[in-house]
Amino acid sequence: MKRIDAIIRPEKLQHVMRSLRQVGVSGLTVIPVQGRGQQKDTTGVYRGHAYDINLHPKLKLEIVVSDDFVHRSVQAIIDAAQTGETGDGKIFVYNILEAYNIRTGEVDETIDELNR
Amino acid sequence: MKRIDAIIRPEKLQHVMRSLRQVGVSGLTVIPVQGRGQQKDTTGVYRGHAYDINLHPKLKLEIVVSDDFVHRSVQAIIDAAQTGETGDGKIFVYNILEAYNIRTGEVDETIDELNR
Amino acid sequence: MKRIDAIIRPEKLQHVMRSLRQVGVSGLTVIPVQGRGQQKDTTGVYRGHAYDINLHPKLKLEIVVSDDFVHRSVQAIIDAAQTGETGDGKIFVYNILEAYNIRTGEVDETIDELNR
Amino acid sequence: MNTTTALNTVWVILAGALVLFMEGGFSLLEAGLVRTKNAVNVTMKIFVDLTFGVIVFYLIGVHLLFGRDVLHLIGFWHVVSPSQVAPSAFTLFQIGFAIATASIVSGAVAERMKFSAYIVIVIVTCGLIYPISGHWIWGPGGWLGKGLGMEDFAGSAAIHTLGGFMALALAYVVGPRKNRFNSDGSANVFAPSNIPLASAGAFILWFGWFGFNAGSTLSATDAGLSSIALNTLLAAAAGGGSAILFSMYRYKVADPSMTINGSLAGLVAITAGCAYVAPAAAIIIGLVSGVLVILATGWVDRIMIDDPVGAVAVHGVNGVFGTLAVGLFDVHQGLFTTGNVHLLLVQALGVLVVVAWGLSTAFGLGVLLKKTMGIRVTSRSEEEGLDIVAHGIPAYNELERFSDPPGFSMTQFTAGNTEPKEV
Amino acid sequence: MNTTTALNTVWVILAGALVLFMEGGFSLLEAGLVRTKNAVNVTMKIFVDLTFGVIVFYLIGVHLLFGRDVLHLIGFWHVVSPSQVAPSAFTLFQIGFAIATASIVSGAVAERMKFSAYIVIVIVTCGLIYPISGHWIWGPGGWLGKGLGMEDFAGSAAIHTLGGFMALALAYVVGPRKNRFNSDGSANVFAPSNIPLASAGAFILWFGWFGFNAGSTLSATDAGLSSIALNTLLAAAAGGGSAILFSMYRYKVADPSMTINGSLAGLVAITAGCAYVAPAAAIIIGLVSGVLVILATGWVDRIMIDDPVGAVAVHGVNGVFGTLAVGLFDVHQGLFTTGNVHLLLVQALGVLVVVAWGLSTAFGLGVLLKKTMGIRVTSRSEEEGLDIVAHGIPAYNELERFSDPPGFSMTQFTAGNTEPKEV
Amino acid sequence: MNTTTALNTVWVILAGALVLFMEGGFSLLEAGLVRTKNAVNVTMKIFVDLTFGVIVFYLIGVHLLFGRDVLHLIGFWHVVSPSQVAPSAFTLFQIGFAIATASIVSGAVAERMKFSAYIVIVIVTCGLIYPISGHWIWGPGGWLGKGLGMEDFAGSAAIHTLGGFMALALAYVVGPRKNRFNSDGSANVFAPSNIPLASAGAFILWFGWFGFNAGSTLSATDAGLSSIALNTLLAAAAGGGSAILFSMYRYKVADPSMTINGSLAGLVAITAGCAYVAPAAAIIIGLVSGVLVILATGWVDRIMIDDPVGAVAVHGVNGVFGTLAVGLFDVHQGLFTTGNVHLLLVQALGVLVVVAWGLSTAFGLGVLLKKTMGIRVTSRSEEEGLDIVAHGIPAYNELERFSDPPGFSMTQFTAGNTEPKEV
Ligand SMILES: Nc1ncnc2c1ncn2[C@@H]1O[C@H](COP(=O)(O)OP(=O)(O)O)[C@@H](O)[C@H]1O
Ligand SMILES: Nc1ncnc2c1ncn2[C@@H]1O[C@H](COP(=O)(O)OP(=O)(O)O)[C@@H](O)[C@H]1O
Ligand SMILES: Nc1ncnc2c1ncn2[C@@H]1O[C@H](COP(=O)(O)OP(=O)(O)O)[C@@H](O)[C@H]1O
Repeated sequence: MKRIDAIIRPEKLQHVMRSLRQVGVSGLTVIPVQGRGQQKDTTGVYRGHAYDINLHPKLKLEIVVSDDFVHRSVQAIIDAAQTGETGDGKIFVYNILEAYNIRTGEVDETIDELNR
Repeated sequence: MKRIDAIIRPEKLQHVMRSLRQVGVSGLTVIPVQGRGQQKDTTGVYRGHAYDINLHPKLKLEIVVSDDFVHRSVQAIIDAAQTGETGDGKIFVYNILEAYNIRTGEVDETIDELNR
Repeated sequence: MKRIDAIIRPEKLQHVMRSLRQVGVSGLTVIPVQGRGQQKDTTGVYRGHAYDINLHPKLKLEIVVSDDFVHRSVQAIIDAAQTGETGDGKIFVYNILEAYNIRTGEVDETIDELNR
Repeated sequence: MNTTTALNTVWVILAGALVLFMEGGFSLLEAGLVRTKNAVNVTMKIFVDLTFGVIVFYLIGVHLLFGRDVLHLIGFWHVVSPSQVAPSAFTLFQIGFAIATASIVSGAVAERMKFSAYIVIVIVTCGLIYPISGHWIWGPGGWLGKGLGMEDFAGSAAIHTLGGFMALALAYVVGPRKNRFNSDGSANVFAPSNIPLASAGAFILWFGWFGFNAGSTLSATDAGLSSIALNTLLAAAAGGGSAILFSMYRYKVADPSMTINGSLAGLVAITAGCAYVAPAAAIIIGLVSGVLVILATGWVDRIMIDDPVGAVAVHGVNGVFGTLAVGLFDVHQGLFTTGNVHLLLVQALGVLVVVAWGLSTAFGLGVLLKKTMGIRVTSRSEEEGLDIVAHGIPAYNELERFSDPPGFSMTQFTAGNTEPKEV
Repeated sequence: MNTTTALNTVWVILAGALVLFMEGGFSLLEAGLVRTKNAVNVTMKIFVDLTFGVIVFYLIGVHLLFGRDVLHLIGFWHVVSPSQVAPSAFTLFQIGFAIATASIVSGAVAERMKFSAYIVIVIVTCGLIYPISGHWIWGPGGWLGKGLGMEDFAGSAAIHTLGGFMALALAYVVGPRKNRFNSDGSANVFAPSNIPLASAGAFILWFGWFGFNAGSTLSATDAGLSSIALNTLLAAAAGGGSAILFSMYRYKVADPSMTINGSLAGLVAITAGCAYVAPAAAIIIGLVSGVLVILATGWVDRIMIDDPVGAVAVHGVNGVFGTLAVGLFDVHQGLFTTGNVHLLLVQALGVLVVVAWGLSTAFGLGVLLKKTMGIRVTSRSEEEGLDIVAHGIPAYNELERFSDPPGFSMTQFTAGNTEPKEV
Repeated sequence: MNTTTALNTVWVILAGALVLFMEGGFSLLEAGLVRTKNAVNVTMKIFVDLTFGVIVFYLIGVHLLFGRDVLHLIGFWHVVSPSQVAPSAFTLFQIGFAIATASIVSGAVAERMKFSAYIVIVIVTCGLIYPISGHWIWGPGGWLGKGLGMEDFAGSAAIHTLGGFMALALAYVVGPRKNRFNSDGSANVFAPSNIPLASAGAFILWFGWFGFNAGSTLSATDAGLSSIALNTLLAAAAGGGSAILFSMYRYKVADPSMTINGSLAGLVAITAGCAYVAPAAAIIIGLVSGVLVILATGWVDRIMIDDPVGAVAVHGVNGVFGTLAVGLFDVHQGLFTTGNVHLLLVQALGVLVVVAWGLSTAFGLGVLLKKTMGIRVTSRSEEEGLDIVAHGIPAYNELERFSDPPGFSMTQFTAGNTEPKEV
């Protein structure tokens, strides 16, 4: 089982969710974040002072999937979230040691079993 | 050292914190998230349109513990957060490579040492 | 490639970002969190009841760097975020299996390549 | 229309508009003090007051209250309005008073009462409960006011005591919010969602109260008008001030919810006597009420009745105190000012009657609702929050989580194609 | 100054202040209903109404509207103000009306119009469009009002229908927000950012409306003043009430945005007739308008015009309905009350003229702006939100992300050293 | 009471209520402009004005200001109130003015002053500092007003200049917020927490200002009343408008905080002259003040005084400008209108006196407080935010983090069992 972290533009959320659902992934956790990467800073103004807006609002999606879902999930995210301009975001994949379903109290090896 | 991610119902926070404290775990980080899993979508209405509420408010707890605390912590969370209905949440366990305490600047192998 | 999670005091954000930039790290993701560790609880009062404020506002920084940037990044964070009082925060390092740039759709081994 | 009548009418219309604007104050105060997930619901309940409440009081309540007296107990049909002011101005002003009574209740039952049950409560309160006891105090020929000489200038008893004790009974019937009280009787803190909004509500209420009290002259040429307004201000200031000091002494911090409620308590307490007491007495009444509201909040907690906004402590307890205070400080017949105890006894009787009436009618109504349509949402709905359950939308939406892309899941409603909701 | 004139003047000044305070209501209502990233922008647009709009109407508009009549079509220079009130009070009151028209438009074009384009629209609306059609209805010698006897007491047609249909035309020209409509014509839900703020705005609007309608007497001695205020209250209550019931029937929940808009719809609809109809008629008008606003919101969606706050449904549709309703319910010449159809026909003609005038001028102005300075922000700016793009700061800042440490990145502006912005 | 006196009294009471409602505006404005962690604290400081300030001015201040004149320097005991209005109405109205002065100060020292020190400042301001200089300008026999003929109709000098320069001195004594200025003298941006709230505050202030200026006639039959109100509106509109244009020119965006402050600057600047200048002059005064407030904000930053809400620029600088502007534009004795320089010199002297009085008394008081009870919270408290430290609760609570389960950690307070807090 792996965890995929995808940092995307906020306005792409529903596209990404739909795209993921089409490859059979529906469980996920969404976190509003502020991020900084390649995207150019914008300049804000407040009371006569310019300031760098050096953090941009993004959404972070955490998606746990079985090993053989990783690549199609990553592809689904890229397909739905890409605009080609800086600020599109990044995807990182992590290993998971163990997983539990709180409702059933069970430990399982694949997220599908987990979702029973 | 391991990190436990627990996604729980918001109203269970204090129960889980107490339950964890009883097994000797008190450090943790809480993040408000929106999640989607087995829990049925609810239908909202706004200005004459129904919409799917396909993300539900949850809390994500990130808890770093020494290896031999992992299972009792997981059990403590399950005990306190379980209602038996969909939406109870999931627990994931990750490996940690290194850990530092900013205050002391030290690196350590167990979270207990870290908390000195 | 590694991911560094740093939990810091909110007021230290810009110092840490600057410090990181000086060691060549500029990409990062910031998440507002509530945390509990060594820091003493404060006591709040509301309508005649004292309550423990057992969670303190913190910021969590997630920073993905190439392997050889890990230690200087950790040091940079510690330098900028340390006050010496409880509540300064923790740093955890995780392993990353794969990384993608959504804009280019590419997978890469170092975050520098990723940022092209 | 002659100039004096015109002036009276304009005055009463403006005062009435101020009283109606107080609904906005109630809405903000309650939205700020409840938890985020119920902020829409409390606002919507104020809209129920301003819609159902207004119409019902206009069609029925005003006749029962100010209609021709029947047996000193109730009014019948033809509204007897004071001659110096246009009848429709009088009606408008009285509507504002009636719905204020309902709004007092709304806060105490927040976060767990069924929306439909609340609609019924508003209809019965504005249509029956308030007009009947109101007639006793203010109606032409009412047995307490006209009969015994009870003094309740702008309604510490008729509005606030009634609303406050109805709130107590209904909060009791509907039961406390989940997890509010522990098995050992101790209370948990449910943090208020938005204090700047709550205090904005308090400022609006304070502003509107000038209309509430000074407008109750129903005449601009009333020589007491301006000292009524001044007394109102002084009591509110004293109430807020003593609440700040007492909370700093007791809790080591200046508690904002207690400060807000202290000011409101001062306003409630001076409402009966604003036309009858001296400014110095207004200050004393205010000072006492600011302490009283803090003590009373503790009492209400201790009997394990859950009142999220403190309506019982503010309106109930200080309504009683304010009504009694007239018996103490009235410049002509007060105990402290003249040594005469008669008025105080009348006031005490009046308060007892109103408390009994409020508790019993609200309790009866609550139990009836519980047995029939149900008065409380399910435990699951309470956890989810009434905003989603009864109104379909959360109060605050930062995340654009509902903007579904083409063909995703959006369906236009047509009547009938949806599941019944618990409202 | 004699007492009667003084009273009239004080009344009109206070009513005018209430009307101007409605701008605060518009601001909160819109800030609450749009998405977070545009909440500052809608607020700033209200400031444009209160600044540019006020000055332009004072310098130009008021003369075109109330100046000496030329050919029953337009006013010229010398303002003819009613004799019973001070001229400057009259002017102040009329300024409030003019900018309300502009504020109606602001909501419908929210979240995507260029700020500079909006400034031009306000100037043209307050300086030309509104004064001209206003003259026809209210001007000395105007062909609709003085000529044909059209009745529009406080402006269901002159203000609300005009503003509502200008809003429709401009929302059409500027186009819907990105992703608001799907290719199959269905609409997506863009969740409102802050419902407690939106309802606070509604309460302020309701409060101000007492000044709007009752103040239109321009005389405190007008015998109808208080029944105008009462009609206003009853229609608003009925509108909100029927919207609550209809949304509970149709959507199984009591929809807060529809409840707010139902109350406002009742207020809009009674604005023309508040001085001419009986209280029972006011209630009926309100009840209809609460349903109408829900239906109309659906119609506007179906023709794929994107109106984030429902300005077209509230002001446009109910402005038309309210104007026609005078023809039905006028106590002296209404169809239902007297069987006489004449007034209804006049009202219908008046409404047609105003709708046509509003649609055509706004459409023309919109197209002109589109072709010259541009009327819509770039797609990128729309995604980022107008708060940052046009005003440099987000509405809500929880995170201290801008407090740069010494020497980090802060530069004091000096004129000229920055990139041009799209404003 | 005869109709004219009644009308005057009603007018002054309503105007007074509007002025007192401005406190709600101050509260929202400040809560919106400070950082989240201090939003409760600024609101609570407004409650201090409305409680301690009201009582102290009622008990002491009003006598020093309007009592029988002693040596043209101070009033003593018996309040001399204008004959045309009820004395208690006069007192109520004056209370609103006194606490407005204190509220001006509150914003400038936000986010770092000790709450208890602020209470003392309010007491001394309302009880001594303001009444004394106020007597010079407005008191019966005051040396500046009655003596030299200084014109300050509603208090550009007596209220705003005084409050603004007291704010400057106290902001200086208390020192800037941590990290606000860099070692090189440049300033950092501390983002405002909630702009829609801040602008709601501005709308309320604007609304209340009609009471502030037009109410200062203290008579409804004053022929100037309505043109005072119109001038007030025009100056505010012009101030906001020129701030929008100037900020668009200078910063390429329409800065919301500058727009808000521009409108308020227009209001401050017209306050002295609203009864003495022509509408065209009001527009000019407004236009200048909108630019002035932007420039002045920069000056204050450059001298490294930290004024989180811009009180010095809005009230101080524009109070001075507005007072001088009377000397320029007064229709009877202005330099530009009549070529006569006398009044301008008197105004300049008056302004100098008020600036010196405000700076010196506030500086002295600040230093005294610093040396005794302390004026500033600890660095740790400042970082944590005053909401938790001085009031025990954060402004916004989304997370249900305080709802402890049975027996967890909740303890009911009893007096004495807690640690002393820094308040
Ligand atoms: N090295 C990094 N570590 C953590 N998060 C990152 C890193 N680089 C980018 N991000 C996250 O991804 C987001 C988008 O990155 P950005 O570089 O702007 O996109 P793109 O690669 O398309 O230009 C950032 O706002 C940040 O949240
Ligand atoms: N595959 C997943 N990846 C990431 N988060 C998940 C996943 N599945 C569930 N979650 C998180 O767990 C929460 C609860 O899951 P849910 O399936 O509703 O609980 P239950 O298993 O008790 O029915 C979700 O709201 C989401 O935040
Ligand atoms: N065991 C842990 N697991 C997860 N997060 C932790 C843990 N311990 C501390 N933290 C996070 O670090 C923050 C600071 O920790 P704290 O112990 O107060 O700092 P310090 O070590 O400097 O005293 C906490 O608020 C919490 O967010």
